[in-house]
Amino acid sequence: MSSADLTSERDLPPKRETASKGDLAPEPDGPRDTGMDDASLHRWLTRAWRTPPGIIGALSSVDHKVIARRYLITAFIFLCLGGLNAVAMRVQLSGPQRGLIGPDLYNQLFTMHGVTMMFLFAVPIVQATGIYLVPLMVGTRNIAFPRLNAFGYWIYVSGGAFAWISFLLNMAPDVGWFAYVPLSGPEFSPGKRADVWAQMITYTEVSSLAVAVATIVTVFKQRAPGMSLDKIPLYVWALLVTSFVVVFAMPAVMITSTFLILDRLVGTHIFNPAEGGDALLFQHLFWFFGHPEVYIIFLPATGMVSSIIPAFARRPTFGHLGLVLSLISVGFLSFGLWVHHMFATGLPKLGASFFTASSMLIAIPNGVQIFCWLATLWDGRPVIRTPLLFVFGFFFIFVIGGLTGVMLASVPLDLQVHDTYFVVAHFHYVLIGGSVFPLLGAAYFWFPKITGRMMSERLGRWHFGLAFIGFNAAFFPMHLVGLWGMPRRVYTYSAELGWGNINLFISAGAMLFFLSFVLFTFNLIHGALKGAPAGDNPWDAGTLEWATSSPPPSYNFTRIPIVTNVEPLWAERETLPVATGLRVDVRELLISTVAEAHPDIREKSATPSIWPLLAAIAVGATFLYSIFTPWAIVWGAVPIALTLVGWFWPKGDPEDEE
Amino acid sequence: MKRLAWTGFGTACVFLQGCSGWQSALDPKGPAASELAWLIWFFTALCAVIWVLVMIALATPLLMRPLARSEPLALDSGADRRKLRVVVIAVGLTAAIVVGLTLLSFFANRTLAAIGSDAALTIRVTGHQWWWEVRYEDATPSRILTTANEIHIPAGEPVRLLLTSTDVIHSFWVPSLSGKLDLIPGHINVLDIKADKPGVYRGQCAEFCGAQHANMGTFIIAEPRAKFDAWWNDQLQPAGPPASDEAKAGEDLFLSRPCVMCHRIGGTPAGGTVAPDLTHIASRRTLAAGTLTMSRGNLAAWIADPQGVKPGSHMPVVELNGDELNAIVAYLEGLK
Amino acid sequence: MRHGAAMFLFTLLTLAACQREERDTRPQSSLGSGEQPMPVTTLEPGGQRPSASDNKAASFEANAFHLSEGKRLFSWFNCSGCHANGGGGMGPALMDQKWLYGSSIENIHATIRDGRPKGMPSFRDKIPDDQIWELAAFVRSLSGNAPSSAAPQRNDDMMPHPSENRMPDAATLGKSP
Amino acid sequence: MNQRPVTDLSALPTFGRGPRSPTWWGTLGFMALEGTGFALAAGAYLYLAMSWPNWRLSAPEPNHWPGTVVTLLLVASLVPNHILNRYAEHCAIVPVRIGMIVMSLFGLAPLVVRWFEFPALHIYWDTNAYGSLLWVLLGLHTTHLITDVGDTIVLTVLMFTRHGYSGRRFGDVGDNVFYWDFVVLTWIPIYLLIYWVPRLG
Repeated sequence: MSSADLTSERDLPPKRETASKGDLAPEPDGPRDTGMDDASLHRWLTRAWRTPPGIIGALSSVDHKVIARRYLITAFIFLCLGGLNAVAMRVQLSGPQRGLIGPDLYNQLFTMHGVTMMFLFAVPIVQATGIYLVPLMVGTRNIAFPRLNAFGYWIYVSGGAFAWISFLLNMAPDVGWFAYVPLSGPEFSPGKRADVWAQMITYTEVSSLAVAVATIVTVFKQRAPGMSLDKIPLYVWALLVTSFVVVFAMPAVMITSTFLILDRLVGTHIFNPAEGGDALLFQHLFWFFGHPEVYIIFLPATGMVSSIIPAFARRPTFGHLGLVLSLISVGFLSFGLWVHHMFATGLPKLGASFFTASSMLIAIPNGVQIFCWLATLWDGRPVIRTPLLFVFGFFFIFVIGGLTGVMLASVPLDLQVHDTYFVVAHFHYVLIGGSVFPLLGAAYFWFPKITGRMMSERLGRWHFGLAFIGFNAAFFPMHLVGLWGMPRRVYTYSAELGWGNINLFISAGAMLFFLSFVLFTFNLIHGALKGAPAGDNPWDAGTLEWATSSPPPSYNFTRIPIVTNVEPLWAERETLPVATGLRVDVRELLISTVAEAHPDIREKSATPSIWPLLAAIAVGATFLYSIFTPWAIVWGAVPIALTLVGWFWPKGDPEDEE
Repeated sequence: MKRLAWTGFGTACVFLQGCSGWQSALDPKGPAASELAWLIWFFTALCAVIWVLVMIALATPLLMRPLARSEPLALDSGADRRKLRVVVIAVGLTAAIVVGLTLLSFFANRTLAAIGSDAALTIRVTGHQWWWEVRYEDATPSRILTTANEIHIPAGEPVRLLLTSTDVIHSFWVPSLSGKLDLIPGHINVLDIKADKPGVYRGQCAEFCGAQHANMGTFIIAEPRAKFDAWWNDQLQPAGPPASDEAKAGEDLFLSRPCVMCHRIGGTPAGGTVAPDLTHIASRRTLAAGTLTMSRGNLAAWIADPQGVKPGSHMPVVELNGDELNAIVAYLEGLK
Repeated sequence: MRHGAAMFLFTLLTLAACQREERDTRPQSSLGSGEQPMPVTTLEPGGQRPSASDNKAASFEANAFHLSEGKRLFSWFNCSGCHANGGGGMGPALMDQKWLYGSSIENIHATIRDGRPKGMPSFRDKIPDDQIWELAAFVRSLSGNAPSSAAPQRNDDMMPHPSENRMPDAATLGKSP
Repeated sequence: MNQRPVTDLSALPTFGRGPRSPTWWGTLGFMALEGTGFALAAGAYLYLAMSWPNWRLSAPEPNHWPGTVVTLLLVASLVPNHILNRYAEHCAIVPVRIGMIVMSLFGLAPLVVRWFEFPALHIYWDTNAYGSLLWVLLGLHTTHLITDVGDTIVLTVLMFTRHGYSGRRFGDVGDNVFYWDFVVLTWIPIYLLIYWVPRLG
């Protein structure tokens, strides 16, 4: 990708080169929103910003809300599939020596569970929430690089389909989501299973990186006037930091998986100790991505918590600056502790101790966040609604996960619990407690904004109770069974080890947890069809996304709001200050300065286009083919180049040239 | 509260049955595991206290009067200043605890490192998919002993294990004696272990290593020094002659059928090295790396259908009729 | 159109993947070995494949797992002692297109099972029948006679020659890219 | 919610150059992630070099001349690149067109030499890990080079069409200049790593 790839195709009217020097022609004018009444403003803006009708139109959409909705639904489907994997595994493990699932299938199941949950559910869903909310929260009309964003979605959905179709074909990776060499290497993974892992990872991370760049630029350059750095909502900060972590972490896993497929396909020796390679190099590279990955999933969830708590504690978050600084320091520190995943590989003792210190250090900024949230809640009994219940569940569970994380950071202690069910318990406490519970809270919180309808509060409470009990019943005993010596990733265990009863209990808890998601699905569908109308701001929250209608129109805001406070809607109770002067006949949005968010440029945003989809198909076909031959890259470059030229070539459509 | 109690009850129930395990980090039988168990309990207790404090802090607002505020931005700045003080103190405490725990684990690490500094016995453990090759090193070449899956050690003495692998990464873990350490091709890792008392301690591979990762068990059998030396001497002996006609027939079958391609039996022409050494197989406690207990029936089951017992393992199905199977089992049973 | 292409790709993959990725470790018929449906004699003109082939051939020939198992057994059973990694030594080279006793998997299976004059021993009793099939499939892949998507990749070892999945395709002798 | 207009933006320009434009930031984002990829590949090389006392693993020394020629070409290209940038700032269409052609040629020239650079490594990717990583590093940078040259050529063609004379397009030229600097910048450490670092020990 380079500079020209990122530009929108908009351009000025043709101009003869006789005027080879001097000023460009003045911008052709069109109708402005200044002084226009609401009804005609709505008509003009809808005409400019809507997604075109028809199937081609739908496939061409570049509206961040449309793309985000697709992302959310797709990620939710992958969550269900990954959950079904887990259910199958728990049935197999519910007693010693069960014969329901053999090792060959079981290994594919737990690999698909990990890959699906990490790469196809957790990262995409937090990014998708960001795609939906960030442009609304910063008060702009679309995300930056909307076509890149659409491209990212097509890449993601095809990458996910690729992984799951390979599962149906009995060629799903069976080497764990971490795919350590030599097990995933050329000698010990015959066939194409490990190649599916390698290419699917590289491929889907392209989408993650695209979204990250789009998010960063949206936050840097498209904030509403007045939203200086100190007035950026915490959720947006969280997404910004996350996107930076993505930009610096995801290349590591792409490099790792590329090295792996090179070793497998063209016979390089990067991980072959007999020819100068090293298997541990894989682990270093993988965890350089793998640890920040946890924070990629967790940090946006902290942003959600920071959005939900103020709405129900009826005050701005306590210690806003402290929370921002801890987000940034967590982002930095997350790159300094990958080695704690490798304590059992026999690294030099002193080096390992350094990583103990750095791993424990990250507890401090995380502690700051927890304390600030608690302090926010301490003004009196908050309004208890379902989103807040899930935040309480988050505290209960995540703090346990964080504390067991401190245990894992200790080198000697880790040597006992590493690669046991204790670790399985730990990271489910961190990821489900730290990310899924806030996400569920966020679903109840923002559902009215997305659909215009409320979800059922009664079902929501049942859902919370079931999820909370089911989760703890399923995962708390895993701490114990891990300490009793049960390693991870075993498809069975013998009766004499005495793990039978506790595993039965765990499986029962897992079923309960799964049921809670069935209830949640019902509540989602029921809410979308029959929920009570929500109004613009059902929670009386303070950030900008609540200033527009529910669901928001394609152009987000009739006029660009002006921000005077970190909770702008609380500061401006009567009327919302807005800026005028943008054209309404074309997709014009406001570019502002990075630090102070002064209005700077009126720039045009990209129009709908089918090319991102075509480019994604070209890239996807290349990746698929590259599992079989390295020449795929050469042949695939041609359609990729053609689709990219089609994408970026200016169309000069009349709407733009009037 | 009720659900807490319920969870507590459930975990208490299952807790009781887990203590008897011979593969438990909470049931230490050696200095390293004892140090680690102490560390685990200490960390757990400290973390539990912290967690309870956070939960109290979380529950407090629930017990307060409902919020009186009409406007969210109308804050009580005095209250926020007091809160700031509490938060700063809490962060300070967090930092102090973090430093304390770092130092604690650093010193624990030093204690662990000191355990094997004077180890007299060196054992080379090589991981294979999905069994352990065990080689007792000795200055005298004739005393070098190769066996599989079960590691006899003298009780009360530190023993040095040299860990490596010929295929994929495995991890050696006997929880009641020490923490785990990986076996990585191209690397040799050193793990010192010591069992305080004679006993049998189970362990198993802790790094995912393919199809039969779940059935890659090992045993450490700690014995008094004299008994250990006697065991070593016994193991060095070649296999004795078959005791019965049936066993003799079994030996002939063993040597003329696929068995001989992979396995070694000392004192016979069978010299395969890619599978476990069977010279004294009947003296071991288990078959197929801890998958089955040693018995005539299990031996027969394992030989007749290894892919049913341990699907994906490298032991192929060899077609034998009933008599042939009985003969081979009789022969192997005699290899004490 | 996209739908049709996806369906086409799906079918293609299904057909290609089923054979390649299965990992059967138990003999398909636990009794009665894969007796040859027709005698394979030394008189067979080089490389002619018997017309009625054993159905076992198909399930081993293009299966990645069996091929890699064959590769492992080739080294475990020290075939290299005579055939030196396929390059030949005391025994004939296996990497070229010269087949003294036929190039089909059935021919090679028979060679390993029954032995051949001038030194190739019979492994009839020493190697279970399925493992002989695996070895035979692997030996074919040494000269590029296995689909490259199923042929074994390099070992984590010193590499005397490019791995089997990178051998030029025997059918075209490497003339296509 | 009722609105109260407080400011008017109609006087704002419709495009900006450099850090004022979102495209510049997007380009920077992609540079950051590509740079991370290069750094990690180089890190992998150094990691293996540290792990093996006999690094280069008894491989012959590479012939540095093709690489040096590429380096000189790339460094020399910075001069027309920045002259082009100046013209783009002034929206001077004819010099920009000439400059784009020059830069396309300056992009193609190192690619031609690169063709001879691979054999000059004197080792194949499947010989040993040293060879593998040389090919990976060189391959990564070649991909980088090819994509940017392709990009430059497309933009050059675009500058000759009716779409060329627009502020947005001059901004694109500026971003292309910016990105080319990055292509040159990433090559220097890779060049040193491939040809000179192994000679130090």
